[in-house]
Amino acid sequence: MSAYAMAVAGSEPFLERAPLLLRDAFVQLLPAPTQWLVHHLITIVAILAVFGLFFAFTTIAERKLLGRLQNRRGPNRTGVPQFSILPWRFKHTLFGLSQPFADAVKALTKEDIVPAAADKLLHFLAPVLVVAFSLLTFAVLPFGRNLIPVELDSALLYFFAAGSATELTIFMAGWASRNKYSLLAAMRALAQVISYELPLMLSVVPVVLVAGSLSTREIALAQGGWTFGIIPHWNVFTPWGFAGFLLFLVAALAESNRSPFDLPEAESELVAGHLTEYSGFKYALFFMAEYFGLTALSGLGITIFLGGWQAPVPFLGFVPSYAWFMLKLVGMIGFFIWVRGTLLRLRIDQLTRLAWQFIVPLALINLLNAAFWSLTRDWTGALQLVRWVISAAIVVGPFVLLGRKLNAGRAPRTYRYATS
Amino acid sequence: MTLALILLSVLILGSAIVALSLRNLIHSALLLVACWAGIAAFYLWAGAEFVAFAQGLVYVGAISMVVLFAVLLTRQGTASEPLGFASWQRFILALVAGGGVAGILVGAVLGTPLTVTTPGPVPVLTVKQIGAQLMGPHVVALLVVGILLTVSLLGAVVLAAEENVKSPEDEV
Amino acid sequence: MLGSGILKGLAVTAKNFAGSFYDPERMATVQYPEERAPLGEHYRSFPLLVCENAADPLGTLRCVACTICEKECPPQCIYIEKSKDKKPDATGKPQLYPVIFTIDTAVCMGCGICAELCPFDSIKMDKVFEVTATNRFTGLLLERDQLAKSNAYYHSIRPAEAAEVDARLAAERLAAEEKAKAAALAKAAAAAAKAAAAPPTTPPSAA
Amino acid sequence: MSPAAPTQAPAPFGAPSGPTVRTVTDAFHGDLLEVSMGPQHPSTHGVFRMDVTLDGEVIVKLKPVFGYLHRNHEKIAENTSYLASMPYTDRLDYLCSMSTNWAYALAVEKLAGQAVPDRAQYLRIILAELTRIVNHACLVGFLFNDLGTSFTPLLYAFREREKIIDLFEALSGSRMMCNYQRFGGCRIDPSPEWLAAASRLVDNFPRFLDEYERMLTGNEILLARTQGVGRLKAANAINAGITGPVLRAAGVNYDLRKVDAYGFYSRFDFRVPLGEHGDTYDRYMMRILEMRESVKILQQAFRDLPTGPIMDPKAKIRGFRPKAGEAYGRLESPKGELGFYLLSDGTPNPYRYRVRPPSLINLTLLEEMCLGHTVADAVVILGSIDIVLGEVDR
Repeated sequence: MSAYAMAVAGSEPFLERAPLLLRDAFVQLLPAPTQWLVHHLITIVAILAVFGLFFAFTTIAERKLLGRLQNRRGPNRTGVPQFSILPWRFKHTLFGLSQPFADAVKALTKEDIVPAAADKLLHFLAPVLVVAFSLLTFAVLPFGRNLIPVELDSALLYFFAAGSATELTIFMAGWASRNKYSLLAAMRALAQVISYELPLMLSVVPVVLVAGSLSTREIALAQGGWTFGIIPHWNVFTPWGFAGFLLFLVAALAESNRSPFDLPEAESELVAGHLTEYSGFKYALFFMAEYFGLTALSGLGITIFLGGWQAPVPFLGFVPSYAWFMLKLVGMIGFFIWVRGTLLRLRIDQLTRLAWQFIVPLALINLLNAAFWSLTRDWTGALQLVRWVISAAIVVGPFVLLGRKLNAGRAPRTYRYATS
Repeated sequence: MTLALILLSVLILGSAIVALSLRNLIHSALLLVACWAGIAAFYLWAGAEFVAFAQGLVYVGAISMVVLFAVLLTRQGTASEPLGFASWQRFILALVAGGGVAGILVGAVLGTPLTVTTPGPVPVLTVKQIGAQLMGPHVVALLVVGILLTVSLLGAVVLAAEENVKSPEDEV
Repeated sequence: MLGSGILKGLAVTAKNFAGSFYDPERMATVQYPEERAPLGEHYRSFPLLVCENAADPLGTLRCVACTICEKECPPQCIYIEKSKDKKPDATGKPQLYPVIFTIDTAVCMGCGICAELCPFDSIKMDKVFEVTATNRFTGLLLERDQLAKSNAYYHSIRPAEAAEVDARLAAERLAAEEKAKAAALAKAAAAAAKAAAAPPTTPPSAA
Repeated sequence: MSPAAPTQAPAPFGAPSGPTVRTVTDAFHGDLLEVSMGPQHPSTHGVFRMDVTLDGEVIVKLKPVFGYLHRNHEKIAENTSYLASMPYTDRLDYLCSMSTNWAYALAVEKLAGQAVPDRAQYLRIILAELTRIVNHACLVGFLFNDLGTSFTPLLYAFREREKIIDLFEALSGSRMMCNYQRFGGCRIDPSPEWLAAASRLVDNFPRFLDEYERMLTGNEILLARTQGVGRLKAANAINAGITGPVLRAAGVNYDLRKVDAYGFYSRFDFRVPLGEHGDTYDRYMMRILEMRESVKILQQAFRDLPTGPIMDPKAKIRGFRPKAGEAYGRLESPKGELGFYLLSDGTPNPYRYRVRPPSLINLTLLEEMCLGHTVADAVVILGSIDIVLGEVDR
């Protein structure tokens, strides 16, 4: 934590400072030479614990939410067993909330099968590295006003650098399995990352342009304040920000291999893609990494478009910033689950076509839009309205045109009938 | 700090050497990625944060994918087939090319006046300053690089678009 | 515009999500071991053999070992051995009975053709579907005593059909009794006629 | 795996014929990849296998391999009585046992010259059309699963299917293995409550279809994934003997309900939807539109259902022995023309028993439909043909 952050922290409500105070209190107990190490270790442990649990409950939330979307109940049986260590006889299914722990036990006790023909080393390294890389991205996310694990000047660059390595591990998994489905998945993963790394970054660049910084902290801070006291100054509430957010959502879905872009895993085509030859805990690790990646990307989206840890309305400012962040995170994840429950999978050529013919051009246009927005910062009054209209027109026009071109020749059809 | 530098050098050099000596192309490519990652870590060690992340993003994240893609797409037969000795001509050409690059590098390294003084506090270079430098004094270089990359991209597009097989979806 | 179809889809799934909390039309799931969906009148699982008396199931089987079911069973899962002696059946007629009657429920496909073809209303379809066994050979091979279920049980699972069967059997029994009575009467009449034809010194006796 | 393999591969379907011009990019073509998709594969709808040869992800060769579920159905039927084959026909197309039962009963009735009472004819049409709805709802759901949805459309379809299946269970005693039709009628007379419930369900069904279509028919991803994919030309379809919605999607007006007018179908007013392009989208829409027409038929059937016996009193259940002769009974099953050919020599068992399974015959042009498309499309095309392996392999 920087000195600046500590200085600001002094004037804030107790709840806002609580995590830092807790950490500092613990660090003070230890001898001075080890303090810096423990300081960082606590941060790491805190992230691992919080997001490990968050992952666990994301899996159950995904299953229950998908269940509800599909008019099922989802897992609702796993609870506290009757022969628990609890002193009183307590048995409850707890709405199935302990399902992830049962799953973890199951994954741990399952046989770990490595195909005889597999490249043993890479087959082992892939799940390990995928989790490691996906965890790295958490380092620069501002979880709260004062909660940034590492403050970097070029945090966004770091985020993408760490995040892009996960596809490499998917390639490793797919190639090392010596399975044809896995190999196809590896190729798909590569094609996908080549196509979507660029749109993802391009969708973020406008924010960098307007905020004038690559630091996640600065970007989050720049979105503070409210218009008329109710509309927050979040980037998503500007035409370029809204367009950028949508592009970011699509690119983030693709980057984290979520439906409708879950091509490497494509269970209906490639059995389980790069995961075909994985079982037991290694499989669980991939799963974990997928959710970590999704969480991190959601966190990034929140930071750069949804105001980061800022409260949406002024009178709710007393709620600690990290609570807002987590709330938004839950919302984002919920949205991703909702999308997964609705959409179909694209084909690989359509996926790349969507990236290069639609998202990249739109992102570039949106960059221009953001430039326009930051140049017209001092337009007020009626000019403000003009600014809005022009900015909206800059994105909507190309969107309609490119969309029409992308979807050319395809429309719902009408059919004729024979009556005899 | 020195220990870190030694570890990094071992990682970089070791992975590079092993990458050269391995017969399995995919393993070599992955080790090359490890080498690049090591270089990125070295930049970080040297305090060049921005360059380090750019290195990571471009090399580890993107170029490695292209290399792997190329290996997968053009691989003929099994990967572990050692290349036989083809001809003296090739041998000499390889020697000339390798020697040339090595010579330039060695010359550059030896030609650089390395002052062995303890530096003062390193000024923290922000991204903003780097940006100002790029868009200010070095704007011509940046533009040239941009044009070069654009031209190569266009060339790739032309190359890829040459094969214009009608897919069954287009015919009505 | 691009994306409108996707948005419509999202709206529909959202509607279903909300509907799953209050609309039983959407959330049709039954929480099985605690709640059970009612089984229909005609539901069928595996065959059973109806017996008249629950206290003596093997003695009062309706089955007369005619082996129609054994022959007609599509997967050939029934095995019957006839008895050497005869016992009176439901209608009082002396009939054979099965010494061995086994159904291999591992083979049985529950089609109900045996029950449909049985002329003696003996083999019927049960409604138990929670069948498990720890041994797949002996555990699933049901013997006579496992198959025999009382008529009362049959009434409890298929009231309408059982009532119909009972009525039919009762009618048959009645008819048989009538017939027996008629035969007895006829015999008596014949005897009486004989007696009348004989010298009157012999006292008339009941036949 | 030789470097020359790409040039030996057959040209993709639809590729311009004539001398191939080698371009720069030919140098980038790698080896062909042979993948055996199945018999254990999530999207082959059972134990079906596609031996595909891939150039990248594009299919250059596809060989359907089946027979993993062969159960000797026809030979078993030749060794059991006519009635004992009835429950086995349930297992042919296990999603549509009511239709399959009827097809078999139709053949036997033709063989034995057996009449069927009016009420039974109406019941058969009601059950066959309900079966069509069940089958098409399932198919559409599975098709979307092949297209990569996370089970949502499938479970919506199953939710509705479940209601119909429950009706089948209440009527015949079993959800899928109904074993309901008999030679000369039906087995169980439905109660008035059953008819009321079924009628209510049918009246509500269009609401579900509307919602389903709103969710998916206009979806841009669906359009991109299915329009122009797996195109089947009408002439080829006719040559291959393809029937059912797959044929009608190619624009050929051939529906046995109209052509043969078996049962009482001539008394009903319904239309046959026809496609134009013969692609996967048309095949999907054929199913949706046919479900809507089925609802119309069902509403008419519930309105006009006569009272009376459900079984011809002259029909023999025990000791059924048709005279020597032969008969071919066919009907429009949800998957296409389902026919049973029977040859009787006067014994209780058929001398020859043969099934004409629509699933198998519709499968024959799978390669033609798939060539030039990707693996992902092959799965979808297979899904849109609508096969049930029980019927393919018998």
